[in-house]
Amino acid sequence: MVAVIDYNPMELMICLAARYLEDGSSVVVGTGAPCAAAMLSQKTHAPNLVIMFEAGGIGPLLPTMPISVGDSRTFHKGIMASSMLEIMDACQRGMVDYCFLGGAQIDKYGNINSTLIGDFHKPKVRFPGSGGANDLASLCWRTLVITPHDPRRFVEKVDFITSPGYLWGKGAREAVGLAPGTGPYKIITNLCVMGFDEETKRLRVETIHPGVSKEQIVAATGFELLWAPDLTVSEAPTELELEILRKEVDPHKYIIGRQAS
Amino acid sequence: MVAVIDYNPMELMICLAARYLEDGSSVVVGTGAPCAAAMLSQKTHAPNLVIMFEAGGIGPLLPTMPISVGDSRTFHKGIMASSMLEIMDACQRGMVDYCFLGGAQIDKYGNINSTLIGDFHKPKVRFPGSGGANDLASLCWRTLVITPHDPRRFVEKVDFITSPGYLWGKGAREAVGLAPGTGPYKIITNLCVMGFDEETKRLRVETIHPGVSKEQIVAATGFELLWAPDLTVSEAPTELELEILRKEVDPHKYIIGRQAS
Amino acid sequence: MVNGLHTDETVGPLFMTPDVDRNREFFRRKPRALTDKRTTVQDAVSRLVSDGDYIGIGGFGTNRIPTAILHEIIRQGKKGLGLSGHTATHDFQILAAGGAIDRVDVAYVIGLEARGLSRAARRLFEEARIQVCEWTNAALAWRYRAAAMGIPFIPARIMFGSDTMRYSAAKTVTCPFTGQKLLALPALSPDLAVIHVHRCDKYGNAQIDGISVSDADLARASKKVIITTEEIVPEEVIRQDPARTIIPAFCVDAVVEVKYGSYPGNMPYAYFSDEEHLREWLSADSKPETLEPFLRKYIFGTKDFSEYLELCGGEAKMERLRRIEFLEEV
Amino acid sequence: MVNGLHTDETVGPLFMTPDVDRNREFFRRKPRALTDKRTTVQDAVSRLVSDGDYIGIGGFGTNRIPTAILHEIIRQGKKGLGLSGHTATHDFQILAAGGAIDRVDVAYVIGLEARGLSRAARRLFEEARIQVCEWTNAALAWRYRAAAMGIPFIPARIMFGSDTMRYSAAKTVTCPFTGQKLLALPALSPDLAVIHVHRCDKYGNAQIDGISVSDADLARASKKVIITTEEIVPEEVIRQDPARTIIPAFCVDAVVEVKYGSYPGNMPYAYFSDEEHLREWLSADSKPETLEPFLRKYIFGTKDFSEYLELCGGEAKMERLRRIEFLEEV
Repeated sequence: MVAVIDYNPMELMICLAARYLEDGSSVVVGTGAPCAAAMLSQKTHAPNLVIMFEAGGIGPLLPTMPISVGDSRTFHKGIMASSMLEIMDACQRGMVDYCFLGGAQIDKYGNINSTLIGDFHKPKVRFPGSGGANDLASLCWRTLVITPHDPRRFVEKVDFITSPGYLWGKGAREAVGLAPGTGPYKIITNLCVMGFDEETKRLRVETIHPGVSKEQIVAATGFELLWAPDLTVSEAPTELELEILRKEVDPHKYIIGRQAS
Repeated sequence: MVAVIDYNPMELMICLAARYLEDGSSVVVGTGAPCAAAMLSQKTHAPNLVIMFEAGGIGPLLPTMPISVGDSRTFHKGIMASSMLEIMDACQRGMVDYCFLGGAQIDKYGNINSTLIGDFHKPKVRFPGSGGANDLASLCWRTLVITPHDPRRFVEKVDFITSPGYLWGKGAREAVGLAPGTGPYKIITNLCVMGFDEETKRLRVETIHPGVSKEQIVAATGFELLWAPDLTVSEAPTELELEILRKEVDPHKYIIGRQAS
Repeated sequence: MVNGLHTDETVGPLFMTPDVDRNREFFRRKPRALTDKRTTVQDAVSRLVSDGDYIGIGGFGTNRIPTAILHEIIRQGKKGLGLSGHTATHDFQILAAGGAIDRVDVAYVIGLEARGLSRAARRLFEEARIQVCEWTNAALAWRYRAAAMGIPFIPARIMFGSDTMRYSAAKTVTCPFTGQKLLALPALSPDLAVIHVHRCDKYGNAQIDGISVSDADLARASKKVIITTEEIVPEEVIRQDPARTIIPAFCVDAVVEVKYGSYPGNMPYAYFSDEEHLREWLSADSKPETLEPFLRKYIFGTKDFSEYLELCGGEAKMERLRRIEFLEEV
Repeated sequence: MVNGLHTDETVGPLFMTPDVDRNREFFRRKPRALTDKRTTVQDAVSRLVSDGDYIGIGGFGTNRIPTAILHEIIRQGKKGLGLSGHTATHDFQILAAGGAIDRVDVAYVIGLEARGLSRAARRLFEEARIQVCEWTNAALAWRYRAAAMGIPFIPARIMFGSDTMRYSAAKTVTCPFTGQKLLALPALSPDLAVIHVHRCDKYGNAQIDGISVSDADLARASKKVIITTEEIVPEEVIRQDPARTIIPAFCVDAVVEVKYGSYPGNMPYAYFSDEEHLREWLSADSKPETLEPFLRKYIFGTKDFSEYLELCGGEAKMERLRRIEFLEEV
């Protein structure tokens, strides 16, 4: 008998993301879902996850969700309250395993746009720009993305590559000069989890969330997806994960109270 | 009537050096005579001289003479206890006016050897090497030297250019890539003070110490010296300078008790 | 961008020259003496901010920001400023609202992180009223560092393959040891840096509690530096613990005591950000019709920062934000 | 060197590769977890120092040096070590006396600053028993910084025109913005760094009081790091004031509590250098005949650092050095 556990898509995404963070690894997070995922990870299987924030906070005992990547929560009782370059240098020398990105558009190679829609000199829509996203995507070993899944977001060609995914396919990152062995790792949406095909470096659906159909995913994606041969159903949050997420990580429902799409 | 004041050559050198440090300027000093000169300067005409040590001390209230460029005296009640690169970066971006160097050999262009005598691979005599000397000589605006004057030291050609003076003459520093406007400024010995001829960038005697003859200087120098047209006698230490030097700067006579040659 | 079409060519404008020899000449003349640099916000801005200057702001968007100076810049109607958009959030919002800036090196602007986007700031871009060069947070931080180090560029391994690089003014350089292609980031030496700190002495020797973000490098890279501080402390406090000094006085041109000076932003170990007031800003600047009266009320209608603070709730509000900072309240 | 003959060619050996991709692979596998890393001097040296390793020493010659580890390296008879001679004075003297090193990047070695020169150390050079590459203090410090930043080189404006450059392994590079010639300093990533600090927790999060010299960069640049510390403090002490952390635990491989660990060197705010004992060293190592019994007495004849300290005067001596440090005695 399996207990029926009620959870929302945001909770599922956070729980799935949390499981990818290995114990004893390091991760640069922002605010919101990535931070919740890292906190959940730390309170479940990865107590020795080192959480970093790009403004300088390292290893805080997070008392609550930060509202800014540089607010005082991000280094609350931390092991170090440092500087932006302390974090970026650590990423560049290879000591940071994971980072989380988001964006307005993402293409089939995991390239991400968080800069603008339309023409550079007079954009239809302007977004904040890279911030640290391009840095983290270039330098951390594995980039994770948590994002809503819809066809305006998953597009054949992004209007602007803010942060490099696999660019135009296998070998492209190395060809342009990016550090070997880096790149997007998993894209976690409200419909599925995608990885990357080893040969083509194209997005490939690996697990489909409970109750979601392949057709739904296809309809929500603006390009042709690949499908893993061993396609499975995403593992739902456990009762323990949900309890920790709801009671300890985000008791005020700042994140898990949001719409995931 | 002029009072006859008794002083030794080391005291004279320190007093002369001290006078070159302008109020409101910055200087990187080592231990010994340069540090004594900077302290004396601060206690006389240059209360706002910012004293720095290459290991990281900035603006200390020196309680006594440091024995090492990195000991705790060098940042005692300082305005900053920083790092070596804090100092070197400040030099490189142009914020440090003076530095003091010494060496085993010096040539007519002010090139200094503090590395070795003889062949590089099996030197006859090995010295400590550059330390920060080359850095300071390359980056600070004006390099001062306090040194004994003898023909083994003032040589036609140094065995090894540890720290660049004017290399082979006017324009040479810029030609090799050193920052414009930098270079040796005054060489203060136990016999005279030398500057550099504007056209040839060769050592030129500017003032001769009281009681010293031109012949003595010529005999103590291993190359042909230039002589300033307005050659004068070095101004002897004042009573006040000597009192401060002896009572406040170096009461234990660590430096002023030493032989100057 | 596909394989055959990939190029490392960049097309962004380089607003500030990385000519370190020119910087050296400037820094040569910058006074090193410990002189009393205390002044007022009004004087610091009128004396040290010129129309057309390129400015770097300390802190991180809504954290440890020099709000009083930013308000005064638009109150005095400074124009044509360039800005280093190194996670410039509320700071960018203020300067954009006041129409003070016409060019920006972008790493992160317009947004206030999780709080949403400033529509007034966004309009600058969408109406092409601002010259833009794209960078990243690390790129701008390393550009400060290069200037602080006195070198014209610093190599890095970011931005490759992206349009962020294409619309930047970076160039490539080859490592003479490994043969690797690296990104050369040009030194960035702003005309002026404005930085808010926890405490400093009257000379400008400054301490920052918690993260220093990029302010150590920014202060050293910039030609002029205005420090606002929660508190001016006796010189002895600095000399008691010189390892705490983040910015030495010889980098600093003006010191202004502004208690609560980071409001409505967070000041670590002192007060949290005022989310209510930041929401009011975001809501007001969504339309020119609401922005105008908002600015009139809070900026142009107030004489100085203390009047602004009073309007926002004064000491009672600050006490509440103090309690939030210390986790005594949510 | 005259005009016509000037060349930027360099002939020094590059002992350590600036291959940052190889470093990245190493750092990828380096554990980040906060685990208890406390151990003994003996274990740290036998486990983390291998014959042939290239080592960087923290502090500055006779200030805040990890004496216990240096003694143990020669006590365990480690051989063929390379050394970064970044103002290596008493540290170099110890390793040279023990015959542990066969190659050195020289900025400053042999000398003990104002105290004079170590003749035993000097003999290594004059008898050509050591491979040498010349640098400067800033060059080695910037080389650490490049490695800490994860870039294969950093540009600088030093060493030009000198034989220091000629006998280095630096190369030149052209600034793509200004066209200037710059010196490219290759990243230096020692196999091991050994650093003495004032306090750290059992994980290795370390604080240094006073100047940090180049230790922040050295710890980040090095593949392995041994920290010796005056005191191991509870984790809470670190977390209470995280801006004080100079070296984060994820850089550190071993933590050893060694009270008075910088003796006979100075430990700022704790004890001054023992000038008497340093003179004894300098006098003893002037001749092989006197060095041998000196080493037998102080190093090979002692089990560990505390026996050495006892021989040198123990607590009574340390009390005197404490009084000198605090200016209560000369």
